[in-house]
Amino acid sequence: MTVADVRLLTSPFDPADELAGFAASHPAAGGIVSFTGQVRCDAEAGGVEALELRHYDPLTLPGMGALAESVLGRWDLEGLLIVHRSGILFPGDPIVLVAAAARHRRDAFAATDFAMDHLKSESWFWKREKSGGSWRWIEPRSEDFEDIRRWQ
Amino acid sequence: MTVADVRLLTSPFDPADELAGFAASHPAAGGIVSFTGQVRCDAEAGGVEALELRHYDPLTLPGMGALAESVLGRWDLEGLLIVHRSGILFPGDPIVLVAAAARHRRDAFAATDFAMDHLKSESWFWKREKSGGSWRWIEPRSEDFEDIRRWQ
Amino acid sequence: MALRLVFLGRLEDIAGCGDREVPLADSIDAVFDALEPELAAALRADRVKLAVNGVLLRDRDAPILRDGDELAFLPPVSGGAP
Amino acid sequence: MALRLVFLGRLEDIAGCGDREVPLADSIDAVFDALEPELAAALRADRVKLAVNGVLLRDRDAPILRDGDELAFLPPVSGGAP
Repeated sequence: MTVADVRLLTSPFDPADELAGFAASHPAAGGIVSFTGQVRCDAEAGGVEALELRHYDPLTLPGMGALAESVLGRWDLEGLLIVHRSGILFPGDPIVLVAAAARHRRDAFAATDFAMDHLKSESWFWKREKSGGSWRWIEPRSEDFEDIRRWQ
Repeated sequence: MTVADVRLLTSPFDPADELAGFAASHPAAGGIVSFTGQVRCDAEAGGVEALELRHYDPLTLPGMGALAESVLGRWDLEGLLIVHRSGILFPGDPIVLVAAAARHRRDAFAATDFAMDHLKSESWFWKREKSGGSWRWIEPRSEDFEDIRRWQ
Repeated sequence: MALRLVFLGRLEDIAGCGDREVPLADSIDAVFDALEPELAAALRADRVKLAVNGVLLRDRDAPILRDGDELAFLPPVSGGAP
Repeated sequence: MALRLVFLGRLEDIAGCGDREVPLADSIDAVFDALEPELAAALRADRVKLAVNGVLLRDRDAPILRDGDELAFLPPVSGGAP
């Protein structure tokens, strides 16, 4: 039975290290799909100086675990990794890493895509951004709801 | 203008290292999707002892370059990486790495998925497997043609 | 005899703090009535969900409140990933 | 005055080698006629494509052959990735 590795981290992590370990743990998987989300650093992003993700302990990690279970129930995977940051992040910092290992690559693609859509729109994180020295809370985007509607 | 990094390698490579470098090169991308294909090592794979990929110099790398151009023309990407092995590979060895960096994750997912489907079914590689001490050539699978039909 | 209120996301700015102790009240409406009107209105908003001791309630009707309960007010999530 | 034939994939097993020099011939059919019948039949198969000097031909009709040309016979690809 495939067991997911689901972690909520309050300090920086290295997606390359995590992926190397994940690939090594799943030698029977022919394919591994990953998504890495990182804090953008560019002028167009409106000069975001920092980003803060807040979570609520009693709900956030359990919710990520429930999402992982639903992904494992839906696709035939050899392994599933979900790592998400909380706390203050700076441009270039990794925010999230999802990776799915499967015998067949279609399963790995769909599982990663589904997990990201649901992490983004349904997991218990609140985000605020700092620019020009002041913080402001980010409201949900309508695209996020459209993204998950694809799976319903 | 986004330029793709396309390489045909005849010796082993480390997908984690490649991905770390790729992510660092594209700080304006919010999301990076990757696919890593590796030689399976498990009993169910029929005890494959080794795998050999042959290519044809005048066509294989130019064909991968043309595929990369078509991917860049189709999605809005910050970066695209395609690395493919040729030669003899052993269980656990990475075969292929495709990674797409984009501002919006839907673009990165679709570009990686499309590139893999086309690499698999249209790029100039011939594969043979060694099991029980003898080599046999692998014929194309009908699923590969179904995979690319999705994009037409 | 107290309740702990937890304010997530932008509710923290309205409350002026991430959490606060308030006296035990009979009902959630009694809790709201004892707060500043602006904060009470923000907490009553349709899109704000309530979790009691880490259990998400499906709607707002009448959780039974006990001494030491933690009431978390959860505005719509804004996600982390790009 | 010679041509170089390159046999990819399983065609190598049938040819017994990855490449071979043959005398320059007028046409692709004349090249085939000078080969062992089993190999000629395998090369003539519909799904085998031909590239002359690294340029893939759309069909088999009459490439003009010159001294030193490289003719590569390409069976259907079997891909690398899982």
